[in-house]
Amino acid sequence: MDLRFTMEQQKFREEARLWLEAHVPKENLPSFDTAEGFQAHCEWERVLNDGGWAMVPWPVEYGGRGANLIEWLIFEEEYYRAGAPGRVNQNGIFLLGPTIMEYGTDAQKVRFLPKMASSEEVWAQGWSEPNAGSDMAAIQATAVREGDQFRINGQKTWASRGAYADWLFGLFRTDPDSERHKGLTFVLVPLDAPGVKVRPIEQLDGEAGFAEVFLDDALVSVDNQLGEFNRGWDVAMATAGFERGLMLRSPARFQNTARKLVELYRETVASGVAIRPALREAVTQAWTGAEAYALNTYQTVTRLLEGGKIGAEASLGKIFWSELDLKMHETALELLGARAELLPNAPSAQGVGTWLDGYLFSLSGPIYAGTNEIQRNVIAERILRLPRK
Amino acid sequence: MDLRFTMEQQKFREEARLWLEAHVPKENLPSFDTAEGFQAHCEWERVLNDGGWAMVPWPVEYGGRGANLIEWLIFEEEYYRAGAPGRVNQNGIFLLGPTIMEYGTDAQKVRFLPKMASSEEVWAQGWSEPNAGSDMAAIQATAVREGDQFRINGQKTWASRGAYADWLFGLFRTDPDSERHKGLTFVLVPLDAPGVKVRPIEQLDGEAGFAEVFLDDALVSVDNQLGEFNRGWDVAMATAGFERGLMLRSPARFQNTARKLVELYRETVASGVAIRPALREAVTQAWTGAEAYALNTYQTVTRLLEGGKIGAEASLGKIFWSELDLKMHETALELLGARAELLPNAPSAQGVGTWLDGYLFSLSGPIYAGTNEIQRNVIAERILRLPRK
Amino acid sequence: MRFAFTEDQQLLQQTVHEFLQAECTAERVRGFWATETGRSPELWSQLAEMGVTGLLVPEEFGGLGMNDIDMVLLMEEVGRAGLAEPLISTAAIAAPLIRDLDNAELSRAWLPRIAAGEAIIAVAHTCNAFVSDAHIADLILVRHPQGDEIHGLVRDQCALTAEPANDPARRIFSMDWTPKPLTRIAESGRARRLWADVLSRGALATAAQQLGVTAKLIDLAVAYATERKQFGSPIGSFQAVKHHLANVRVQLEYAQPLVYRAAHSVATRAPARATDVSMAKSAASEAAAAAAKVSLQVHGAIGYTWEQDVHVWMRRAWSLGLAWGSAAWHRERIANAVLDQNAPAESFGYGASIA
Amino acid sequence: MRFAFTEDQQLLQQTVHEFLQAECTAERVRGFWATETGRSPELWSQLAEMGVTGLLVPEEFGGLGMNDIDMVLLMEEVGRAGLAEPLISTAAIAAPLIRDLDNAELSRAWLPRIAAGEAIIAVAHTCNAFVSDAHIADLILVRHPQGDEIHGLVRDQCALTAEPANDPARRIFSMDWTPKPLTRIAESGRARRLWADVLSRGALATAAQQLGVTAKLIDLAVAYATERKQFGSPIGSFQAVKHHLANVRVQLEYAQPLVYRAAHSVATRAPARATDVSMAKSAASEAAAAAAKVSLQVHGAIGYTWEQDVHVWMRRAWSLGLAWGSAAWHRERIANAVLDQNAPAESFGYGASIA
Repeated sequence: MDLRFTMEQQKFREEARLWLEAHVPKENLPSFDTAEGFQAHCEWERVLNDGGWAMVPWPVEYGGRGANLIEWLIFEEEYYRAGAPGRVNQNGIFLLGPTIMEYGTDAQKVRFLPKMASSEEVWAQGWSEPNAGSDMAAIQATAVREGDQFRINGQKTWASRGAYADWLFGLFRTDPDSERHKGLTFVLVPLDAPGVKVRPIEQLDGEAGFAEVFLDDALVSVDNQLGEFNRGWDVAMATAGFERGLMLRSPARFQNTARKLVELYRETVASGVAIRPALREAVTQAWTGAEAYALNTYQTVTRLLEGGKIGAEASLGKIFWSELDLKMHETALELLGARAELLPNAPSAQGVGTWLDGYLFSLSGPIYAGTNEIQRNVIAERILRLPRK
Repeated sequence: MDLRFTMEQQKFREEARLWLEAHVPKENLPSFDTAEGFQAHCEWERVLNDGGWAMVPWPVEYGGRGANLIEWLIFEEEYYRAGAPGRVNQNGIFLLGPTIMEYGTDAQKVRFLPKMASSEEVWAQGWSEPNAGSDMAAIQATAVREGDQFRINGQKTWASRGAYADWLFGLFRTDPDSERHKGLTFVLVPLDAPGVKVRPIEQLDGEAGFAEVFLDDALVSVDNQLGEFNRGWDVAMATAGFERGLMLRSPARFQNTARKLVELYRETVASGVAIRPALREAVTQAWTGAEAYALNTYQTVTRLLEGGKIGAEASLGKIFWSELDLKMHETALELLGARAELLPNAPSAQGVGTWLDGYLFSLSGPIYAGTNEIQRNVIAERILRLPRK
Repeated sequence: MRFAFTEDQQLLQQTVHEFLQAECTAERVRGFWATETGRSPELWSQLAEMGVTGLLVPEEFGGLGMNDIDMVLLMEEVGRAGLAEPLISTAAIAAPLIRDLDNAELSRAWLPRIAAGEAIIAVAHTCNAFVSDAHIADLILVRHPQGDEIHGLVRDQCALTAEPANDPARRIFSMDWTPKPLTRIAESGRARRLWADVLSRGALATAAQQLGVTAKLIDLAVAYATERKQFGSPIGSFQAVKHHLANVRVQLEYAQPLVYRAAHSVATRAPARATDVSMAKSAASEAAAAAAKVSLQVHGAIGYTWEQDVHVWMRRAWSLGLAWGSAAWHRERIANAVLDQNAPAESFGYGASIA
Repeated sequence: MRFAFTEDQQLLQQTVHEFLQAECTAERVRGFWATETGRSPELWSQLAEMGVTGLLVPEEFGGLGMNDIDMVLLMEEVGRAGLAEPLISTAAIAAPLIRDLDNAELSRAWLPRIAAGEAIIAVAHTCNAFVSDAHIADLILVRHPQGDEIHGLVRDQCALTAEPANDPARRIFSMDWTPKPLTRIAESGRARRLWADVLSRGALATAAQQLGVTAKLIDLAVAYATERKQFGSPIGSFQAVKHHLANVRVQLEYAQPLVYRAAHSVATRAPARATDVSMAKSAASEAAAAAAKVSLQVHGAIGYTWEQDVHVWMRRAWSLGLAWGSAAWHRERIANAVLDQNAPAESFGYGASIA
C-alpha cells in the first residue's frame, strides 16, 4: 500500500492543472439543459477535445488520451478544482463509450467513439419507458427486424439530454413472445430518423434536459445493434454497471462539493450569523464522507488495474454517494438560512451559489440509476446473500 | 377544546400527590426481575392496594377506584413524579385485566380481578413460542378438551415475569386441523399446575424476569377459558391492542424520562464538561416528543370517553414511543460520556442513575409487543390503505 | 380537560375543505403562479364570504368573533389545498392584533374591511428575512427597528424590492422604510407584548398549514404508489415504500396535537404559549419536510415534472419551512425555555399542574 | 499510488483469522469473562508465537519489524473474534513508542519481552477516563499531568481502583500516581510528539477492531435472518430486514478505507495523520454502533439472552466506541482541523497534492 502519488502522476496532474487554468471558461456556462447552454457546453467539449483532454482514459485510437484509471481520477480532481463545466455528453462518454468498447464491433468503435469523444454527436439515454422505470425488464418498445433494418415502435421517457441530443441508446423487445429480461436487443437510434419524435419534459427547475421520445415505425439500420440479437439485457447490465459504478461518479465531484460546503460554513461563521450547532457536525461528516468515497474509489481502481472487476459493490457506492450528495446540499441550504429559497436573480441572492439547483438535482440521486431501494435489495441478496423472496 | 384541568381533576391530583409522597419507598427497590426485588415489589403493590390506588381506573367492585381515564393519566403523572416503583403485575393489571372485563364471565371477573388488583396473584405473558414471535398466528402449543379440563402441551417462551409469577395467559391451538389465526383458544394457566415447568432465561442485564414455560400434559380447568372456544385470536387481538396502546405506555413514563434527561443536561453543563452541540438539540427533541406523546394520549382518551375506539392507530403510538424512548436513552448515555459504560457499583458511577439499564430496556422497545416493522405494515395497510402484497 | 374540537368547528372545517377542494385545484394553483400578483381576488372574496378572513374579527365589526382554536383547522385546509393567499398575515395575525390594540379608530378602519375581504395586510417580522405579499397589501405592519413600537404603513410609505423564490406561490420582498410618528400604532410594553403574539400567531398558522401540506403529500404518494406498478406489483405493496410512508404518517400523528395545543395556548394566553408554538412549528416543519422528500422518492422521476402535482406541495413544504422561523430556530427557542429556563416552558403535565 | 494490501499482509491476516476463529470462540470469550483477570495467558503466548505481539518490534529485538499498515488487518481480526486481550496498548502502541524513544536501555528491557509475549503494557491517556488492563500490566505508560513528560510505572508505583463496566471483557481502572524523576522515560518536545502518536495508534487500532466487530455483527444477523422464519418465510427475505442490513453494510464499506488510509498516514508519518485517524475512528464507531443496534433488532428478543452470541459483539461495539475517543470527540477533532484550520487537514486529494 502506498497512497502517495508517483512523480509521473504528479507531473500528469501539473500538466492537467496548467492546461485547465488556461482554458476553462471564466464565467459559468448556462445549464446544458437549455438550448443556449447546450451549445455552449458542446463548444467547451470541442476545446477539451482539441487539447486532448476530452477522453482521458480512452485509447488514443478512439480519440482518447490513453491514460490509466489513476490518472483519470487525478484529471477529474483537477477538472473539478478548476471549476470546469459539466460534461454535456456524459451519457456517451461515461456510459455508452465503455459499453461500445466492450461489446461493439470494430466498425462500430470507429464509427461512434471518435465523434463521441469530440461531442460532435451527443447521446441521450433511453432506459425508461412509461411502464418501465427502475424495473427495466418491463420494457415494451419493440424492434422488428426487416431485412437490414429494425422497425421500431414504442415510447421512451426520461431520456436525459434527450431534448437536444443526436442519438439515443436503449433496449427494445425484439422477440415479441419474450418476457422480462429475455428477447431484448440493445439498439442505437439516430434521433433524426424518420418516425422519431422528441418531446421535451419540463422539470421542477423549469429546464428541459429530459425528453420523451416517441418511435412510430422508425427505421434504423441493423448495423446499429450493439451486442447480440435478443441478448441486449447483458449489454445493458454492463452499461448500468458503469452508471452506478466508477465511471459516472468521479469522487472529485463530491470532494469539490464538500470543499464548497466547508467554505460556506467558514463564510457563514465569519459573517457572524448564528449557526445551528449540529451543522458543524454535518459539515464535518460531509467532509469525512467525501474522503471515504474518494478512498474507496482509489481502492476499487487499484483492484481494477490489477485485473479485478466491479460487481454488486457498485450498489454500495450508489447508496453512499447519493445520500452524501443529498445531505451536503441539505446542510448548505440550512447554512444559507433565509437566502436558501431565493432564485439566483433575486437581489438578495448574493452568495447563494448553485446550492438550490444542486439540491434539486441531488434529490434525484436516490431515484435515478436504479432507486436506492433496489440497490439495497441487490446488496442484501448478492453481497450479504440473504434469501430472495 | 379545553386543555385545562377542572377543579375536581386538580383535587384528585393533589390527593394522589399527598398519598404518594407519604407512602412511596424512599429507596429504590431492587429490580423486580430478581427474586428479592419481586418480593419487594409485591409488598409495594399491597401498600398501593391498601391505599386504594392499585387499580385507579378499574370499577370499585373489582378492587379499583372507579376513576375515569383522565384521572388515570393524572394519577400516572403523579406516580412517576413521585418516583414510585415499577408495576410488577403490569401484565395483569394493564393487559389481562381489561381483557377479562371485556370477555370474561361474571365468575371469572370475581375470581381473577380482585386478586390481580392486590397483586396476590401476579401474571406472566405467554404470547411467544420458539417459532412464534412477532408472528403470533404460528402458535403450536395445543390444548385438548377432555371433559371439564384442557390437556395442554407445548412451550411458551419470553414469558415476561414468568420466573416468579403465579399465572400465565396465552393462546393454545384447540383445533388440531386449524391453521394460523383459526382454532386457537385463550386460556389462563396456573403455573403451579402439574405438568408445568418454568425455566428462567438469563438476559443481557444478568437478570431473569423472562422465562420459558414447558407444558407437558398440564391439566387446566375449562373454567379458565377466556372468551369463546376456538375464537381466542379475537380475544388476544384485544389484549395486544391494550399492550400496544394506551394501557401499557402511560405518557408520564416518557415525560418523566424527558425530565430526567433535561436535568442530566443541566448538570452536565453545570459541571463544565464540554457537550457535543448536537446533544442540546437532541434533548430538546426528546422533550418535544414526550409532550407530543402526552398530548396525543389526552386526545385519544377524550375520544374514548366520548365513545370512540382505538384501532390501528395504536401502531402509530408504538413506533413513536419506542423510538422516543430509545433516543432519549442514547442521548443520556452520550451526555454521561465515559461514565456511561459503568455498572452502578463502580466507584466512579455517581450520577449515572439507571440510564444504562434503561437503555438496555429501551433497545427492546422496537422489538416487543410486535416489532416496529410489523407496526409499519399495519399503518401502511390499515391506515394509509396501501395494497397488501 | 377535553382535547377535541367541537362539532361546529368540524363543520366549518368541512365546509372550507369542500370549497377549497372544488375551487382551489392544483391546476388553478399553477394558474396563479403565472399571474403578476400570484393571487386570486376571486378566491379571496369567496373566503371572506365564508367568514374565513374575518374569523377572528369581533362580531361588532362584521366578523365571526371566533378564536385561534377555530382558526387552526381552517389553516390546515388551506395547506392541504396549497392555497398561498395572505390569510396568515391578514386573518390569523393582523385581525387579532388590531382587535387587541383596542383602538376604536383603527378597529373601525380595518376590521370591517378585513371581514369583508376588502383589505389585505402584510406583516414584516424579523424572524422572516423578507415580507410576504407586501405588493398587494393595503397595510403593512412592522416593528420599529430600535424600539417597542408597532407601525402601520401603506405602500407608498415604504420601498419594496421583489425577491424571486423557488416556490412560485411565494411573493416576498425586501423592504426599506423610515419610522415616523404618523405611522405609529402602538408603543412600549403593550407593543412588545402584542408583537410577541404576532410571532406566535404567524408560526402557529404556518404550522397548521404544514399539517395540511403533509397530509396532502402523503395522500399523493399513496395514490401514486397504489396505481404505479413495478416488477408486476403496485410499488405501494413493497415494504420499503410502506415503511417510509408509515414513518411520515407517524410524524404527522404527533405533530398534530402539538399544533392544536399551541392554538389552545395562544387562544387562552397560556404563559408558555411561545414555547408551545415553537414545538408546534418545529414538529410540523419536520413532518412536512420529511413528507416532501418521501413523496418525491415514491413518485420517482415523474415527481420532477411540471404536470405532476407533487411538486406544488413540495414547494409549499419548503417555503413554509422557512416562514415564521425554521425548525432549527424554533428548537433553539424551546431549548432556551426548557433547558436554560429563560422562558416559561410548561403549560401541561405535572410540572405545570400544581403551582 | 496503490491502495491495496500485499499478498504477504493478506496471508498473515488469514493465518491470524484461522487461529482466532478456531481458538477464540464466543464460548471461550464468555469463559474469560468469569475469570478474575478476564484474560488468557495461553492465548497471549500463542499470539506472541505467531508474531502478533511483536509485529512492530524491530527484528533486532526479536520482533517482525513491520509497521502500522501490517497491524491494521490483524486488529480487524481481533475485533471479529471479540478478543479483548491488551494488544492495542502493548503491541500497537507501546512497542512502537518504545522503539521510537530510541533509548537502548529501555528497548533492551522491554521490546524482547513484548515480542516474546512476556510483558503486558497498559497506557493511560486522557482521552480515556479509565486505564484498561492496568491490573495485569508489567508497565503502565502515562503522561505527566502538568508537563511534556512520559512516565513508565510498575504496578506498585500507582494505586488502581477497579471500575466494573457493562462489557465484562472490559477491565478498566481509575489510577492515582505521583510523578517522580525515576519513572520519567521521555520529556519535552519529543515526549509531546510521541504522545500524540500514542493517541493516533490507540484510536487507529480500536477503529480497526471496530471494523471486525461490525462485520461479525452483520454476519450473525445474516445467519439468524436466513434461518429464522416468520409468516412462513425467513425473516431475511423481508425488505425491511434487508434494507437495514444493507445500510450497515454500506457504512462498513466506507469506514474501511478510512481506517486503512489512517494506518498508512500513521506509518508514513503524514502531516495530517491525527485528522485521518479521527475520520477512521468516528466512521468505524458509527458503523459498529449501527451494526449492534440493527443486529439486535434482527435477532429480536432472543438477542437478549445470555446464550446468544450477538450480545458478546454488541458489548464490544459499545465499549470500543468509548475507548480512545468517542465518535463525537473525534468529529470535533476533524472539525478543528478542517473547519477551523487549526491542524493539518488533508493528506489526500487535490488540496494536498501540489503544495
